[in-house]
Amino acid sequence: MTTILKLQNLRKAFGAVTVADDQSYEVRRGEALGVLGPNGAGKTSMFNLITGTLKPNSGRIEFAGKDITGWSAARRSHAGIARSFQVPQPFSGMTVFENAMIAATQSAGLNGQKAEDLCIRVLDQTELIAKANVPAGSLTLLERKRLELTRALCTEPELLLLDEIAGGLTEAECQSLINTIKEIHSSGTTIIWIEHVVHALLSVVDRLIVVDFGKLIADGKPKPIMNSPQVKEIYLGIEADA
Amino acid sequence: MNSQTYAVSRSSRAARVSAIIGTLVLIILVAAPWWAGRADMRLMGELFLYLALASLWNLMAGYAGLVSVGQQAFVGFGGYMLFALTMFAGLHPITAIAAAGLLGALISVPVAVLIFRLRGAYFAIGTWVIAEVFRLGFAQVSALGGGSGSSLPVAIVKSLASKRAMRESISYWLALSAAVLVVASVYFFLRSRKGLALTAIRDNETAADSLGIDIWRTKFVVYVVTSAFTAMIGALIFLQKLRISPDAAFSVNDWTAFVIFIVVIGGIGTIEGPIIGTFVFFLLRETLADLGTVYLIVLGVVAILVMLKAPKGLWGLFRARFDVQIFPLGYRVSKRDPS
Amino acid sequence: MPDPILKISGLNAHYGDFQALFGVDMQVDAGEVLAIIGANGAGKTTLMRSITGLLTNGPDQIMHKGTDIGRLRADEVALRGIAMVPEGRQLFPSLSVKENLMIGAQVLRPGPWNLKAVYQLFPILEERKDQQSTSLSGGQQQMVAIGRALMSNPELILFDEISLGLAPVIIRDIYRALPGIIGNGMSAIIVEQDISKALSVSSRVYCLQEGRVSLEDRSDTVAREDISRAYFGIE
Amino acid sequence: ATPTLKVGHVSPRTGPLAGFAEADDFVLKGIEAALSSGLENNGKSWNIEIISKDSQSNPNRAAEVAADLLLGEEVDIIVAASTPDTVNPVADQAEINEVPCITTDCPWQPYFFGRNGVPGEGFASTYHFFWGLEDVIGAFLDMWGQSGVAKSVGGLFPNDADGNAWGDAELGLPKPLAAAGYNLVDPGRYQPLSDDFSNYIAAFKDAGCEIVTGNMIPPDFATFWAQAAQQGFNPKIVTIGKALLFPSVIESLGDRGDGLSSEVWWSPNHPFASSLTGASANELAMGYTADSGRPWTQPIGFKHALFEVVADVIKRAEDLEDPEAITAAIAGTSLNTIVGPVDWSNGPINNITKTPLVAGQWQKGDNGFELQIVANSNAPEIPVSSDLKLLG
Amino acid sequence: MDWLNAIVQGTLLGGLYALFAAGLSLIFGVMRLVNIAHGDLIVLAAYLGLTVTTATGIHPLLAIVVVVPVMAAIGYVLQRGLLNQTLGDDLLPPLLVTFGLSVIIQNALLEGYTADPQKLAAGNLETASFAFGGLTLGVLPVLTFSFAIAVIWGLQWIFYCTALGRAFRAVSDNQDIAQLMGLNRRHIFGLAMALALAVTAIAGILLGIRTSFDPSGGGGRLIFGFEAVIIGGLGNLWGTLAGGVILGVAQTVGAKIDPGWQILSGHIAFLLILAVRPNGLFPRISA
Ligand SMILES: Nc1ncnc2c1ncn2[C@@H]1O[C@H](COP(=O)(O)OP(=O)(O)OP(=O)(O)O)[C@@H](O)[C@H]1O
Ligand SMILES: Nc1ncnc2c1ncn2[C@@H]1O[C@H](COP(=O)(O)OP(=O)(O)OP(=O)(O)O)[C@@H](O)[C@H]1O
Ligand SMILES: [Mg+2]
Ligand SMILES: [Mg+2]
Repeated sequence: MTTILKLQNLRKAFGAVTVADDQSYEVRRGEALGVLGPNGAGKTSMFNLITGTLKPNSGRIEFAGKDITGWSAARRSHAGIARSFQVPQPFSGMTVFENAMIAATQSAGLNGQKAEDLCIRVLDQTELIAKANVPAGSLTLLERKRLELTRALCTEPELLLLDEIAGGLTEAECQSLINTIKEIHSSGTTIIWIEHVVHALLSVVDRLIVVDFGKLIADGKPKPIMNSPQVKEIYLGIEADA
Repeated sequence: MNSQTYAVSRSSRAARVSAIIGTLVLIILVAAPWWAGRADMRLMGELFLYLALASLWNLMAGYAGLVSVGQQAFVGFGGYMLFALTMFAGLHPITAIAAAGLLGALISVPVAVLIFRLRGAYFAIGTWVIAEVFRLGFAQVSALGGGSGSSLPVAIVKSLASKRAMRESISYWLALSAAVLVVASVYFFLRSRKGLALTAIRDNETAADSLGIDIWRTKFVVYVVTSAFTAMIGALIFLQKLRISPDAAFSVNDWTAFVIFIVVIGGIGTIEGPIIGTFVFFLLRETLADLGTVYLIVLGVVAILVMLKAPKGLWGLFRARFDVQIFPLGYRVSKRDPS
Repeated sequence: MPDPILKISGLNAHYGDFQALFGVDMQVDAGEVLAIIGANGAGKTTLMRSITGLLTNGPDQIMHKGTDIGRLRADEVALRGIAMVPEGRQLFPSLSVKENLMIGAQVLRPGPWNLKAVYQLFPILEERKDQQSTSLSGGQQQMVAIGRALMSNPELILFDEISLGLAPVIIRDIYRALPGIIGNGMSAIIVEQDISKALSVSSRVYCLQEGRVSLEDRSDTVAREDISRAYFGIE
Repeated sequence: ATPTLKVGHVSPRTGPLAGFAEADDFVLKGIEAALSSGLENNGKSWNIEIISKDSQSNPNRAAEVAADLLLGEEVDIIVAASTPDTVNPVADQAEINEVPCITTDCPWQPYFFGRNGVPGEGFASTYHFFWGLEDVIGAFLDMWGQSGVAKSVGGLFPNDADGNAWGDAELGLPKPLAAAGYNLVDPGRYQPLSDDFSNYIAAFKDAGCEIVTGNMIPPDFATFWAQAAQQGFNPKIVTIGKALLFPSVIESLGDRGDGLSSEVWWSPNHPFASSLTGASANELAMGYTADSGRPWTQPIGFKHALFEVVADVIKRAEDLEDPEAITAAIAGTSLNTIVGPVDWSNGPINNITKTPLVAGQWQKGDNGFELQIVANSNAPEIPVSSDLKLLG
Repeated sequence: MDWLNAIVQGTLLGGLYALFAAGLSLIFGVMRLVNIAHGDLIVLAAYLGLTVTTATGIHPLLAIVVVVPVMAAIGYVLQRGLLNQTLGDDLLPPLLVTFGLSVIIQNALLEGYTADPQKLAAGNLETASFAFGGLTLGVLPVLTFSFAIAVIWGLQWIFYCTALGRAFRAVSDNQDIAQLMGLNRRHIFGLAMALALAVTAIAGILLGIRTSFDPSGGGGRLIFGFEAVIIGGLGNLWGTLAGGVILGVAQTVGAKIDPGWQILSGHIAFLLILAVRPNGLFPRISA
C-alpha cells in the first residue's frame, strides 16, 4: 500500500500554546486512522493544518506524493482532501441539496446530471434525503453534522477527515453511522477520524494515534494503545469506564 | 432508492409562464418609440439604467456578499470616460461606451486587489473612500473641467444620429438593452456552477474554501465584471445628462444610496427584487418629488419601514405567501412517481 | 407545601409554523436533579430555551415559584435565578476567560460561587484566565460555560448536552463535580444522551419524544425497557 | 379659447444652495399676479403658466427635472437661476432639445466656458444675463484702490466651478491684478469643505498680505476666518465672493462679520424698476421683508428680472408656436429691468449680456448688518452709500 | 517651520476627527452598527447647541451640559425605538435604516432651521491663541484636542475596565447568551448609543464653534470619522485617536504640497494603511 498523507516535523503554535509539536506520521492509502486526545490537545488543529485552513509555522505536508504545504484549502479540496467541521459550517441560506451540489460541482468538478446523481446517492446514504429541500439553517445540530458528512462525501474524496461526528447520537443512530463509515471505508476512501465516542471509533479504525499538547504520544494498533497506562491516565482517567 | 426514485428540477410553471409574458413585454418595450411619448421614453430609459445598476449591485451584495457603498466610483468613471474618449479621442459615443466598460474593468483590478483585503463594514467603507478618491482625482483633471465639470459638446451628441427623434430612440434602446443584458447575464451566471459557488461564499466562507471554491478569485471576477457593466451604465447615464462634474458623477446618493434603496425595497438576493424595487422607486419619485424636503423625508421613512417590516423586501413578502419564482435558481428534489 | 421551583404545564413551542413542543408537563422541586433524555430533535433544547426565556410562551405555561415567567425576557428570567449551560458552549469570544466568568456574576445574586470557587473546580481555567475564550479547546470551553453559569449562583441550573464533545476524563470529572455543584440545595435539569450517566446523577427522569413527554419516572427504579420504549416509541 | 404658454423654471429650493431660492415663492407670486390677465402677442392674448421644479442643489437632479419640463411638460421656454450647478445642466438640456432657455445668477465665464462654449459660435437656444469676472475684478480693484492698503492680496479659490473661474490664470483674477500692480498670493485650489486653512494662512502671513479675496462657500470661509484670527493673521480688507452674499451668513459670524466686503449685484438702492410691475428695487426688497420677515437678498432682483425678460420676449416673439422665433426674440431683447438693462446685442461674447456690478461692505448699523455700497466707478448710476472701513 | 506648523495644526485637527469617530467606534465595536446618520447627528447636536445658546445666551461650551444629556436621551430612544430592530449578522439593515435616518434628519433640519449657515458664537474663544515654541496655536483647536483625549480616555476606561464595558462586549458577541446572563441587550445597546451620542454632542458643539454648519453639512465629514475608526482598529479607542491624528496630519501635509490634495491625501493615507494593515493599526477585536 502506498502512502497517501505524510506529515514531516509539523509545528504550529498560537503564542504559548503549541497545537502541533513536531508531528511526523504517515497514512497509507485505504487506511482508517483514529485520533484520540484530551480536549485541547490539538486534534482539530491538526485537521486545519492538513486541509489548509491553518498554515504551519514549520514542517511539511505531502499528499499523494506532492508537497502541498503552500497550497490553499480550495486547491487541497480539489486534490481530494475532504473534511467535516467539528462545529458545523452549513451554507445556511441554501437547501440541503444545494449544499451537497456545491461540493459535487466545485470540488469534485462534476456537471449537471452527474453531480445531481451523486448528491442524491450520498443524501440517501446519510439519511438526509427527506430534508433535501429544507434550508440548511433550519437543521438540528445532529442533522447539521450529517450534512457535514454529506458534503465531504460529495467531493468524492480520497482522504476523508471526520471531526467528532458521533457525539450526541443514540445507540441505534450511532450504529447506523458506524455502518455508513464502514461502507465508505470499504469503497477505498482513506479516513482519519477524531472521536471521543471511543467505542464507535474502535469499531471502525485499524490504527490509532493519540495526541497530547500537540505531541504524538502513541501510534499503533488500537488494542494495545487503549490498554497502555499512559493513554489510560491522560485520556480516560485512571479507571476507564467508557 | 437512488436517482431513479428522485428527480431534480430547476424550473417551474410560473417561470415558464412568465418567460412567455416577459418576451411579450420585451417586444412591446422595444417598440416604445412607436407608441410612447418623448418624456415617457426618457423616463423609461432612466428607469432601465437604474434597473441595471440595481441588478448589478444586487449581484455583488446579495450574492457575493460584497456590500459596496462605492459603486458611484464606476458610474462616474464610466461617465468621465465617455466624455474623455469622445472629446479627446474622437470616438463615436457607442464605441466610447463599450470602451468605458473595458476601462472600467481595467481600473477595477487594482481597486479590487486593494479593497479585497477588507471585509464586511470595512469593505463597505473602503469602497466609499475609493469613490471619494476617484471624485477628488477627477476634480484635479483640468482637461475635463476639474472641479467645475464639463458639458458634452452638442456635435458629439448629434453624432449619435442627426435627427432628434432617432437620437432619442437610440438612447432608449441602449438603456433597454443594458437592462436586459444585465438581468439576463446575472440570471445565467447565477444558474451556472460559478453562480452556485458565489452563493456558497456568501453563506459561509470557511466551508466554501474547504469545498474547493477559490473565494478570492470568484469574488474578484464578479467585482471586475460588475465594475465593467457599471462603468458602461455610467457612460449611458451621462450621455443622457449631457453634463458631468465630480460631484454629480460620484454622487453617493444618486448612484449608490438610491440603488441600495431600490434593491432592499424590492428584495435583496433575488433577481426579481431589483426589478420591483426600481418600479416602486420611480413611482415614489414621479408622484412625490415636487414636494422637496417632504419627498426626501418620505423616502427615508419608506426605507426604514421596509427594512423593519419586510426585511426581505416586497418580493420576499410576496414569496412568503405564494411560493413563486420567476427566475428559478435553486434545485428541487422530488420523489418520482412510481408509475 | 411551598410552590415548586419550576412547574411547567401544557407547554407548547413553535418555530414559525413548526411546532416543536406539544403540551409538555414537568415539575422541579427544590434541590431536585432532573434528567431529560430523548433522541435528537426530540425538543430538549427547545424546552431549555423556553424555560430560560429565549423563546416566549403562552400564559401560565411556565411558573417559577408560583409566578408566570413564560413571557419574561431571558434576562429577566436569569435575574430570578435560572441559569443555563447552553448546547455548544457559546462563550463570548471577545472576552477573556476571566471576563466570561465575571459576566455570569452580572445578575448579582449572593451565594457560594465566585471566581475562586470556579477556579478551584477547574484549575486549568485559572492558568488560562487572561486568554481569549475562543482560543480554548472544546473541553476547556465547556468548563468556562459551566463556570459562567455557576457564577450567577442560580437556584436552578440547566445543562444542555453536558458531555457533548468532551473527553471521557473530563466527563468523569464533571460528573464527579456535579454533586458538589448542586449539593447546596441547587436544583438542576440535565440533558444528557448517555442514559446511565443521566440516571446516576438524577432523582427523576423525563423522556421526550417528538415534542411530548413519553416517560416520567424515578431514576433509581425506572426499568430499562420502559426507557427504550419511551425513547423510540416502539413496543 | 386663450392659448397657454408654458414656462419651466428650475431652481435649488432644497439642499445646500437653498438660500439662493429662498425668495422664489415670493417672487413667483408677484410675477403670477402681474401675468394673471395674460400677455398680448401679435394681438392675441396668451395665458402664462409657470411650472417650477426643484433641483435639490444637485446637478444630476437639475438635468432630470429640466428634461422632465422639456419633454414631459413640453414647456415653450425654460429658465433657471443660481450657480453653475443648476444653470449649466438646465441650459445643456435645453440646447440639445432646441428649446429657448434664459438663465441668470451665475457669472458668465463658468456658464460659457464651463459648457464648452466657443467664442464666436456660442449656443443656438440658450441665453444668459449676469456679470462676469472682469466686473468683479473691476469692482474689487476700485474698492481696494481707495483704501491705501499694501498691494499684496491673498487668494482663496476652491476647486469648483466658481473658484476655478475666479482663479483661472487667463480669465480670472491673476492677470488684471498683476496689471494693476497687485501681488496675488495663490497657493492653489482647495477642495470645498476643507477643515484646515493653516497652509494658506501661513503663506499669506509670509507674504504680508493685507487683502484677502476669493470665492468661497460659507462653511469654508467660517473655518478660514476663525483660523486666521487664531493664527494671528489680521488682513485689513477681506473681499469674498458667494460666501458673503447672504445676511444670514454675516449674522452667523457675529462681530467678526463686521467690515467684510463682497461684490453687490443688486440692492434696494439700485436705481432700477421692474418693467413688469413698475415696482422699484427698494419696493421689491421691502416687499419680501414684509412678506417673510427675513432680510432681503441679492438673488431676489435677478429672479424677478428673469421673468421680466420672459414676459418681454413673449410679447415680442413673432410666432409663439415656433421655438426659433422665441429664440430670435430673446436675442433681440432690449429691456430695462429691476437689475439694469438686459440687451444681448451688446454682450461680451455670444449669448451673454451683462448687468452692472458694484462693491459693497457689511457694516453694523442700528438694525444689524447692512450691505453698504462703497465703490461704484464701473456703474456710477448706482449710488455709493457709505465709505469703506478697514478691518481690525 | 512651515512643515512643523502643518504637522501641529494637522494633529489638532485630528482631535476633531477623533471626536467625530469616537462615537462611531463605540457603536461599531459594540453592535457592528455602521451608522450613516452619525454625521447628521453631529449637525443636529450643533443645532441643539444653537437653540440653547440663542434661547439662554449662555456660552456654547456651557451649552454642552444641556446638549450632552439631550443627545444621550435621543440616542437611547433612537436605539430602543428603532435601531435595535435592525441588528443582526447582516450589515445591510442598519446601513439602510441609518441612511433613511440621515435623509430624515437632514430634511427635518432644513424645514426647521432653513438652509442658512449657522455658527455658534463663542466670543474670544473663536479667535484666541497663544504662542508655543515659535508656533501660534489656537485655543479652540487645543481645547478640542484635549476634549478628544479626555473623551477617549473615558470611553476606553468604560469599555475595558467596568462591568458596563464588559456587558457591551458580551452583548456584542452573542446576544442570546448575554441575555441568559441577565443582560437586557436592548437596554445595553441603548446605553451604548446614548454614550455615543453624548460624545457626538461634544463633537457637534466644537464643530459649530470652529466653523459654520448647515443641515447638509454632516455627510461630508462622516467619512473622516469612519476612516479614523478603521485606521485605529476596531475596538481600540486610542487607536481611533491615532487614526484621527494620522488623517489630520496627512491632510495638512498634503495641502502643504498642493492645496487640492488636502482631502485626497487623507483618503490616500487611509488606503495605504489598509493596504498594509487591513485590520487597522491597533486592532483589539478581530474584525
Ligand atoms: N431555529 C429553528 N427553526 C426551526 N426549527 C427548529 C429550530 N430549532 C429547532 N427546530 C426544530 O425543533 C425540533 C426540536 O429541536 P431541539 O433542538 O429542541 O431538539 P433536541 O432534542 O435538543 O435535539 P438534539 O439532541 O439534536 O440537540 C427539531 O425537529 C428541529 O428541527
Ligand atoms: N486561533 C487560535 N488562537 C489561539 N489558540 C488556539 C486557536 N485555535 C486553537 N487554539 C488552542 O489550541 C489548542 C488545541 O485546540 P484544538 O481545537 O485543536 O483542540 P482539540 O484537540 O480539537 O480539542 P477538542 O477535543 O476539545 O475539540 C487549544 O488549547 C486552544 O486553546
Ligand atoms: Mg476539536
Ligand atoms: Mg439539543
